[in-house]
This record gives sequence, C-alpha cells and structure tokens, in this order.
Amino acid sequence: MAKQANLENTEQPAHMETLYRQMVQIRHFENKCNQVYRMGKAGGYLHVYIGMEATAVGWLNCIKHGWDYVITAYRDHAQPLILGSDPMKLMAEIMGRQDGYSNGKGGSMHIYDIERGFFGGWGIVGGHTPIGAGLAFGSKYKGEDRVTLNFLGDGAANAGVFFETLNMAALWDLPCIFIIENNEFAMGTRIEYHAADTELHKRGFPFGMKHERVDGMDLVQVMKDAKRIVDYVRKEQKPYLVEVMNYRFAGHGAADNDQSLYRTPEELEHAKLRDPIKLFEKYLLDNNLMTQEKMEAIDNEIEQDIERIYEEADASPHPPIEDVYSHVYTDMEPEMGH
Amino acid sequence: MAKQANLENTEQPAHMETLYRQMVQIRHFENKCNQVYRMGKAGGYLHVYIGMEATAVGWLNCIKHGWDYVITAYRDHAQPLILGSDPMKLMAEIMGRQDGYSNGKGGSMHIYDIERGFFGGWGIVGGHTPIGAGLAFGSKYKGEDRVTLNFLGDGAANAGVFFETLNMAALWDLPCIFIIENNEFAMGTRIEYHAADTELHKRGFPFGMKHERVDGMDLVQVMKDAKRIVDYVRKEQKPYLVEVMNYRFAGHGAADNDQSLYRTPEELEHAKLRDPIKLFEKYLLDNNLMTQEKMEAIDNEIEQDIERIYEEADASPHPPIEDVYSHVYTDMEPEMGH
Amino acid sequence: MPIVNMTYREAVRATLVDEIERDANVFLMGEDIGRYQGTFRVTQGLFEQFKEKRVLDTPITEPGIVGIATGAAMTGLRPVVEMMTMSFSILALDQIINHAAKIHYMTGGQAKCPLVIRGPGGAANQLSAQHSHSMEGWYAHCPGLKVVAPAFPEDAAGLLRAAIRDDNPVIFTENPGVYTVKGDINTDDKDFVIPFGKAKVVREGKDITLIAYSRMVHVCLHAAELLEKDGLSVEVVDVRCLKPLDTETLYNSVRKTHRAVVVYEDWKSGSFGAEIAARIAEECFDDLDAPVGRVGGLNVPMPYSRVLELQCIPNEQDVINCVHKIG
Amino acid sequence: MPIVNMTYREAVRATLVDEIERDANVFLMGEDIGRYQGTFRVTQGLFEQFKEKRVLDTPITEPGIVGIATGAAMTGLRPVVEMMTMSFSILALDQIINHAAKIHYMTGGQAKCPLVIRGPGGAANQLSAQHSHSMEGWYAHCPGLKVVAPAFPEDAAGLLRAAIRDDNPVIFTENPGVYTVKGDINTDDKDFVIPFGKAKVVREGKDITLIAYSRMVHVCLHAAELLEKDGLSVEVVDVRCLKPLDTETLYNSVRKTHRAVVVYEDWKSGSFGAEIAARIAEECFDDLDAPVGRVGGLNVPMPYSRVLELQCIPNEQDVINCVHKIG
Ligand SMILES: Cc1ncc(C[n+]2csc(CCOP(=O)(O)OP(=O)(O)O)c2C)c(N)n1
Ligand SMILES: Cc1ncc(C[n+]2csc(CCOP(=O)(O)OP(=O)(O)O)c2C)c(N)n1
Ligand SMILES: [Mg+2]
Ligand SMILES: [Mg+2]
Repeated sequence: MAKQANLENTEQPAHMETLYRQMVQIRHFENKCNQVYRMGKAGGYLHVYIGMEATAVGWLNCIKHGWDYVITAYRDHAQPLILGSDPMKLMAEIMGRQDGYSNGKGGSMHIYDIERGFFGGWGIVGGHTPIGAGLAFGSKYKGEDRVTLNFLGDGAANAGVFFETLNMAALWDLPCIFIIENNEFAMGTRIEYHAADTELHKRGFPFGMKHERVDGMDLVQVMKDAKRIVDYVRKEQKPYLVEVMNYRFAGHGAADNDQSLYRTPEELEHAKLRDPIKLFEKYLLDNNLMTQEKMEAIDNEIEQDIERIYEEADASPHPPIEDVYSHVYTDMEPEMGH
Repeated sequence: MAKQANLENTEQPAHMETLYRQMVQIRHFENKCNQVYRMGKAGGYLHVYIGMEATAVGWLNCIKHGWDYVITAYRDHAQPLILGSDPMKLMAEIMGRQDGYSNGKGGSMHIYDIERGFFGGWGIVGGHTPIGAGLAFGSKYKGEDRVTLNFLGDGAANAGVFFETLNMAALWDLPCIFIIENNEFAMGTRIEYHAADTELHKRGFPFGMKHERVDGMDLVQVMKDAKRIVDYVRKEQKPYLVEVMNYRFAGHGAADNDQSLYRTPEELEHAKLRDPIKLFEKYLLDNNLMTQEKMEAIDNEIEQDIERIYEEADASPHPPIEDVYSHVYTDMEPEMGH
Repeated sequence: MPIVNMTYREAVRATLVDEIERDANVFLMGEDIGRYQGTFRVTQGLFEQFKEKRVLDTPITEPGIVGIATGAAMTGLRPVVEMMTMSFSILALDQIINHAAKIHYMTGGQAKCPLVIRGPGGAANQLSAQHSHSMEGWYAHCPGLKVVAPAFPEDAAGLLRAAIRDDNPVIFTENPGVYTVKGDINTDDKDFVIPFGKAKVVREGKDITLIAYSRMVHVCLHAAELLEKDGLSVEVVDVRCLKPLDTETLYNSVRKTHRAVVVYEDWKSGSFGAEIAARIAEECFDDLDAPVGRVGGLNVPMPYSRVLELQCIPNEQDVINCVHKIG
Repeated sequence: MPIVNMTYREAVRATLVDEIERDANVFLMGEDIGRYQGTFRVTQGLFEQFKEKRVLDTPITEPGIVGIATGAAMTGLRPVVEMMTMSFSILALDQIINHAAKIHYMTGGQAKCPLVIRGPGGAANQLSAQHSHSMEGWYAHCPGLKVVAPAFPEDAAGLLRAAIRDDNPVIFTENPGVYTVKGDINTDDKDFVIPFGKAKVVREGKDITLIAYSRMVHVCLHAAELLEKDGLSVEVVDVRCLKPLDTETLYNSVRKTHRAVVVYEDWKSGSFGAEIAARIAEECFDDLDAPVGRVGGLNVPMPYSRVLELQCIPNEQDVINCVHKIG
C-alpha cells in the first residue's frame, strides 16, 4: 500500500472541510441513487462513483470552476456535484423529472451543466473523448487559457476513436488532460482480459504526449499530481495523458447484481482498505485538521441533506408529454406522431 | 544514406534473378497501369507501387506462398504479382474486364487472389487492418502455423480501428505482422501534418507488441529483416509491428497530377537516389551475381511481356450486363431492377 | 418428440449451444459474453461449458471485433458476434456494410463471409438516447446482408440456426422486450432450420392486415384482439425476415383484406417500414380500399423519462388509432 | 447586381469564403482540404487565403474529426467538416447520429451543435463498392439532423449559407456529378440564404410529377424533355432538402398531375425515396391515378466495371420506363 502523502503547510483547514464535504456528499448521493433505483424511481442504466471519489474531487478542485471544461462518460454524478451544480436538479434528472438538468430527457448517463463547464454525461464507451478534445480545440482557437479534463475508463482506453483523438490532440497541441480512470474493470471484464498491456498511460507514448500513472485513492496525493499537471497544461497549452489508479466499490451499474462473476469478496475488502474517504479522514485526524466529532456531524448533516434533496426531487413532476418534441432542434419541431 | 546490406553467401543467383525479375515486373506493370489509366482504359482510383517495390518483394519472398496470408489496402498490384497471380487476370481486373480476378467487379483497388493467400485489396483507409488480424485469428484457431502480413500506410496508421486491432492482436497473440509502409505521405498530406510523432513503429509499444523501424528500399536489407521477423512470428505465434521506410515515386494515384502541392522536384530526385531497383542492380553487379547485359535483357523481356499481357487483357470482354446481380449473395439474387 | 416450453432467450442460447457442438468452426465473440455471462444473459453458462476458445470475451471495440470476425470468416470460421446492444453496432457499420457485406461481390465470388451479428435492438426501459436504436432497417437497406428479426422463440431458434449455417453475413436482431416471450421448441431437432425470406401469417383475419416484425408483432396481436372486440377481423403478418423480404405473403394478405398498416419501433420517417408500405402501395394499388397506414416510433431521440419514452414507442392504442384513421 | 455564372463547385467555394470572412467562428477541417486543395478541389486556394487556423488539414480519422468538430461546436465555433467522400462518413456515423445529432435533446436544450458536414455523396466514375455510397437517406432518418442535397449552384450557395448559420448539425450532400453544373449567382448578396424545407418546382407540367434531389434532378429534367417529345407534360420537383421535407409542395404537384415517380441514386430498397413514395401514397391516396413509381439504384454493391456501374445508376431511360410502367 502506498505511503500517504502530505499537503503543503499552506493548505487551509477551511479548504479541507470543503473537500471532505464533497467526498462525503458524493458517497451519500450515490448511495441514495442506488436506493432510488432499487425503489424503481430511476431506471435504465445508472452507474455510481463509490470508491472513486478522490479522483474527481482531487482533479476538479485543481481547475477553475466555471471556466475550465470537464467531460466524462456515463459515471457522471460526482463531477457536477463538485463543480457546484444543484444536487436537487441532478437527482431530479436521475429520476427523469421536469426539474432535472435536461428536464428528464437525459437521465443518469446524460447529465450536463454547461454553464458550470460540465459537458456530460455520455453513453457510448470512448465516444465522448474526441468531443472533449474538441472543447479544448474550441478554447485554444479562441485564445482562452482554459483546460479541459477528459475522463474515460480503462475499458474506453481501447476504443479506436480515443487513439485518433490522442493523435490529433498531440498534433495540434490541444490543452486537454486525458484522465484514464483505471478501476481495473470494464463492466464485468477484468483489465487483464481487455488490455494487452495494463499500463494504460503508455497509450500517450506513440504520440509524444506526456503521460504517467498516478494514484487516485489518496486525495492529498491526487491533488498534488493534479495541480502540477493542470498548471503544466494551462501554461504550455499541450495535452497530457494521466492514468489514475482507482477502484469502484459498487457494482458496474445499479443493475449489476452479481459481482462474484468478476471479483472475490476478499479482493473488494482489500481494496476498501484504501477507501478514499477513510484515507482522507486519517489524514485530517493525523494532521489535526478536523476532529472525529466534526466529521460525524458533517456526515450526518449531509446524509440528511441528501434525503431532503431526494424528497424535493421526488416532488418534481414528470415532464409534460408534449415535451417529447422539444429540443430535437433549436428552431423547429420534428415531424410529429406515430 | 544507409549503407547497403549484403546477403549471406548461401543465397543463390537463381533466386537473385527471380527477385530481380519481380522488381522489374512490378515497375513495368505499374507504368503500364498508369498508361492504361491515361488511355481511359481503366478508371476510378488507381494507385501504383513505383518506388516501393523492395518492400513487397522483400517481405513476400520471406513467407510461404499459398500458405501464408497477405492483405493490404488499395495499392495492391505488386503483392499478387509476387505471389504468382496471373498478370493478365490482374490487368484485366484493373481494366474492369470479364477475365479479371473479380470479373471486373473489384477494379484496381480491390484485387483478390484468395487461392494464393492474397486477401485484397481494400479501399477504406485502415479498414482492412482488423480483417488481416482476423485472418491470423483464423489460422491460429485452427492450429495452423501460418503467418499473416498485414500492410498499411502511414496515413492508415492513425485510424482508430488499427489501434483496436493492435490491442486485440497482442491480447490474443495473433500471428500477424503489421507492416506500416511509411512512404512519408498520406495522399497529399506529409506525415508531419498527420502524425503527432512520425516514428510510427512506436504504436506497438502501448500493447507490449514487439516493434521496430526498418528500411524498405534496399531489398537485401529488407529480406534480412523480413526473414528474421517472419521466423519469429511463425515460431512464437505472436504479433509484430514493423515500420518500413519507403517512398513512392509516382503520384498518390493515377489521378494525382499536381505533386508540387506536397513535394519539391528536388525531394523526389533525392529519394530516387535510393531507387530500389537501382540499389539492387548495384548489389548484383558489385557481387558479380548478374551482368549489366543480363539485366537489360530481362528488362526488355519483361517490358514486352507486359505489353503482351496488356493486349491479352484488352481482348477480354466487358462483363455481361446480367453479371451485375451475381455474387451479391452466395445463394440468392438481390431484388432486381431500378 | 421432447417439446420444451422455453423463453426466447433460452431458445437463442440453446441454438448457440447446438451449433457450437455441431461445427468446430462456430465460435462466439463479444463484450462480457463469457465470464460475465452476457449483459442480457443470453450466453449464460456458455463460457463454463465451452471455454475461451469458443466463447471469447473482447475489449469494447466494436469496429475491431467485427473486422477480426470478418477476417476469421474469410478463413472458413463461422463467428457469431454479440453486440451488447445493436446501438453499438453503429460504431462497426463501416466494417459491416462496407467490408463484410461486400466481400463476396468485390472478390467476384472468390471469398465468403459467413458471419452472424446478433444482439438486442430497439428500446428497452429508459436506456435513453444513445442506447435505444433500431438498426434493422439500415441493415436491410444494404446489399450483401441478410436481416432477420424474429418475434417468437421457435422462429428465433430456426432462423438463428439458418443464420449460422448461411455463407453470407447475417444480422440477427433480437429485442429486449421479446427475451421473456415463451414458446414450444423441439429440442431434439438439431437441424431445425427456418429458411430466410418467409413471412408468416400469425393471426388470420379478413378486414385489415397488420404487418410487423420482432416485438411489434406482439403489440399487433394484442391490438388485433382489442379490435376484434370492436367487430374487426384483423390479420397479422410477421415479416420475420427483412432481407430477403417475402412480399408475396404480404401482398396476398393485403389482396384479401384490402387494408394494411405497417408497424415498427424504429423512427417513423425513413425506416424500412416505409419500404414495406411503399411496395404494398405500388404493387397492390388496385386492391387497396384505403391508404397503407404506418405506425412507427416518434421522430425524436429516445428520452430517458419513462413517461416520455412510452410516448415514443408504438403501443396497441397507436395501432388501433391508425387502423381507425385509414378507415 | 453582379451576377456571375459559375459552377456548383465554385458556388460552394465562394460561400465558404464568404462565411469564413463573415464569422470568425467559422472554420473548415478535413482530409487534404488545405495544402492539397481538396480532392475534388472544392477548397482550392482557401489554405493560402485563410491559413491553417481556418482551413485545417486533418489525419484520416473521420470519427475523431467529427468528434472534435462536435466539441468545438459546443463551445460556439462553427466547424464545416469536409468528408472527402460521404462514403467515409460511415466511419463517423456514431459520432454524427449518436452524438452530434442528440446533444441538444440530451442536454434539454442547454447545448447547441452548429456543425456542417459536407462532401460529395453517391457514385462518381468507377470508384467501386466502398466509395460510392449515397448516405443522405440514412441521415434524413435521424432526428436532430437537417439534410440538404441541392442540385444547382444557386441552391448550393443559399443552402450552404443556411447550413453554416444554422444552430443544428446539418448534412450537406454534394454529388461528384453536379460539381460542373453551372448557374448564375449574385455574388454581392452576402446574406443570400435559402431557408430549409422548401422544395422547388423546377419544371412545370400537368401529366406526371418527377421527384428527385441532387444529381437525379438533372436526369429527371432530361427525361422530362424526352417525354415531352412523346406528348407528356412532365413536372419536376427538386426536393432540395430531405430534412425538413417539404411535403406540401410535393403533394400539391401530385394533386395536380395525379401521377408521381420518385427518383434517387441510393439503393432502391429501403432508401429515403421509399419514405417519400409512402407519404405520397398515403396522403394523396384519392388523388393518385396510378401507383407512385420509384426509380432507384440497383440493390447491389457498386461494381467497378463501367459497363456494370452504368447499369446501377438510374438514367433517363430508367425514368422513362418507370413513367410508362405506372401508365
Ligand atoms: C460502444 C459501447 N460498447 C459497449 C457499451 C456497454 N458498456 C457500458 S459501460 C461498459 C464498460 C466500460 O468500462 P470502463 O471504460 O472501464 O468504465 P467504468 O465503467 O469502469 O467507469 C460497457 C461495455 C457501451 N456503452 N458503448
Ligand atoms: C476512411 C477513408 N478516408 C479517406 C480515404 C481517401 N484516401 C484514400 S488513400 C488516402 C491516403 C492514405 O495514405 P497512406 O495510408 O499513407 O497510404 P499510401 O497511399 O501512402 O499507400 C486517403 C486519404 C479513404 N479511402 N478512406
Ligand atoms: Mg473501468
Ligand atoms: Mg503513405
């Protein structure tokens, strides 16, 4: 197990609390989502971020909110939460309601909060990776100093379009950070069965792109790496490929109810020794940055908060039926009727 | 300019003559194709192999004809010539005639001689690379010791499906040699403008695949490398990625009539200093393996031969109109009529 | 004869087992089909039974998978590729329609490509815009492919067996909604093959013909029952195979009933249902007492909200409305 | 008004120039469009004039190109992507129909995707099976896309300008055979926009309506002349825009002539021409004196041989035969 990292002395306790709250909020929010799904109040495919919290929290706290761009696949609840999206609108979207970010048209896999720079929320494995590079293309074209965080999974890191994107991003020096979240599984397939070489950061090499493997469980370490790399990309306006090692504690999706098909309980227990929330709690305690009581209070507060959010979301109406035709085009209706 | 290589003493002059004849045959055949195109006797897109002869001659003489598999893109006249296909049927196909390998349905870009292990002949850049891996998959599945040569261009080496294929070929240990013919151009685009890193052999690295860059102009050197690598792949039944440095002296295709858009006459002249035929002639002379007179005789003989082949092909009728419906399916006709 | 009542899912699985056992060249490949037992559990148990050689887990790279299967097929193997959902086959379209489908033609008959691509097509339950495509119409448009979309377990068994034994690339579309449909299968008949290109009258009637395939056949059968209560005698024809298309059975039915409605889940405009309607309108011009009606999916990306999603997918009432509309 | 007589190719080019000059967010990207001047020379001179930022040469990676353009469009740029031929857009279909086309919907209107994809679609001259696709019907099937296929230089200019200024993804199909068609353009009118969804009667007649788009409009016009010599008064309607489709203009013409033939180059079966025919057959049921005829490309992969290729592509005689057939 890796040694835990330490932040610089300059880090403020207030900031620490924000980070802690985000970690805990994601955990509770995602647990609630799974529960909502089991209750039949959400449907389709729903994928939670439990166990991977430190990755998004670490990286998204190193970018400029409302300025930089973030894009990911369908495991997309944590990112908007960190960027400051309204958790109620998020939950409402996951429940397919009118008050959701896409008025119930997107659902769990397709969350967007464009105002805050969150560009989704995509269902086709690997399919969003060029779109993320396109965001970086856009900011570079306009001469802005934005950075784009382009998250993808280990399974997505085999997709052809991802390699095409790496080539163009490197060829055109796009300020895009490709963050492969290597959680060791693509649905029910272990990485050994889907990737010829499991060191996925090597995929940057053929394109002369800077690339490295970093930890994704220890929030303090994550932030050190993230800050360094985000600063580099913002300054140099060049792409970077990062392989973040994390692990998902939940099933692939809410409907994945036989994890024994791809991992043992022991393996999962072992991974949980590095539960990102526990690791961060230990750090806070060891460095006298927060008391156990405070943590418990925050945890309780957030748990109740999420309940309230859920209730509010559940009070949101289903979208009106005529909405089915809106937003197909910006300026016209599609042909109607069956 | 690279130092010229020497073959082992065990190489026989008879074999040398075969090789020389193949080189010269390709050159004359391709010149004739360009002429046939200009005469309007061939149409569509037609791409000749002039300048690149040593690559196909070298590699295809290191495999077992009629046993091993070969596949390439649309620049596909040289390979079947070397494998022993009937040049008349080849020319007839290029002219869209009944006696062609595909009875005129394929044309220059879609040559196949399945019996001799030549699997085409494909028009979509990069599109045939998984199919080539599939040939290797087939032989491995059946427990045969075949090797597949899977040729592609530098431009094709960016295609997403090529990377997907590399991953699976490495993951499943497919006996496939990916041969990137880096002739420095993808149509009118220099490699610097299409590839972020121009050392294309590096594309094997992320998949733990053996990879290297080799020369493609000096036939003697080509054969040394080819033999070593083919032997390795046959024995180990594992994939290999080779970047062969060659150069095309002709335009991209027969319709490419403004090469000044992408290269200077000086650049072309410089490249021609390593004309693979001249290099091989020098080798033969230096090592007293063939006389100048003999070379000239062979050259004349083949040139005339190609004329005869052309005449024969030109005597072949156009396919009968009702043929348009045959071979859509193996066992039924498509719906007919306009 | 051991007649077994089984689900559509089981019928597909049993046929796969039979064919793997029968022919050493048959193998399955796809995402999560092996160790994970298949996302829709169609391949459950097969990895344990036949091991990796015959049931191969792949990376999530549809274009590459189809390409490798195509090459393998050219060497004489008979790959059966599962698309986790047919929506993902869009990524492999170039390999399917521009490579596999054209090999026999481009080689002038030298090469064959005995390849089956199968998987669930169409909407399931709130899978949203990117996962709910009906692809069969596009495939049916492409020369070189055969396309089947059975609605019943027995047809699934007979047509899948035909597909695996066919020397051409075949698209075999299932539908998440039909997996639990049950039917009787004679499990002893290891050569039970239903030939392609035969539509089937699954309910006889004389006033109007409903034409559908896959899950919409069940919607039509139900609509027919409801319409019968209104005194209408409704014939339902299950197209079963889109390519080759058995127009004769369709025309015969329409010539009898003089009215037709074509029902499909795909987006209404520009689908293969338009082709069927256009052919009937042309060939049965003098037989028709009313315009050929069409009921299709709404022309919108599939929304997530169940309320909206249910608007998009044609149901019994939509069929009944159309029947009344054409009069 | 400086009316200039120019080719379709020049009209497209001139419009691109205008729009690049007008809006800093407009840029072109594609394979060999810059230094090499474009395979079909549509972008000739533009790289020299506007430099790399506005005219960007790309690798041969269609899915990635379209994806990058899509992301760029979401940030407010207006990319115009050239497909060297529309056949290659098949590789990018997932990006086009499953990403770009659905963004506005999936985001509930939060994001827009002002993206144009243009290039030659259909057969040229012996480009064989993999390079001769007509893709417009597939695109027209997909919600979220707009699809145009102009036949004349003036329409190309007006519709391309509309496409570039549109906030939705637009497929703009040219055809190798129309690039040399000439017509008059008012080059001073920098805001000359033809609104989408307006078909155009390009020849008036009263006995029968021929319906087509892109190059087939010219085939129909020629057939109409020949038919006139036989005493038939033929109306020709240029659809111009497949999505949105101006059915009213089509129906009005059919209601006048009582006969219609739909002509297209795409494979006959399952194409968008079937949709047009089906709609007319349904909506003009009582007005039709004969079944709606269809003339489409043969249902085979495109063969290389010119003799065979010419069999596949509909010509004047095929149109005339169909007109006589429906009677
Ligand atoms: C092109 C495509 N193929 C298959 C799927 C089905 N699918 C959804 S998620 C997934 C696994 C992806 O794994 P990974 O990229 O590692 O991401 P993770 O779920 O671990 O976050 C698969 C196969 C899909 N959505 N898209
Ligand atoms: C997918 C696709 N896009 C574009 C083309 C058009 N095209 C044909 S050949 C070619 C250049 C390919 O270059 P390279 O791979 O280096 O092969 P070379 O011609 O040099 O042998 C292009 C762009 C195509 N055939 N397929
Ligand atoms: Mg993963
Ligand atoms: Mg090249």
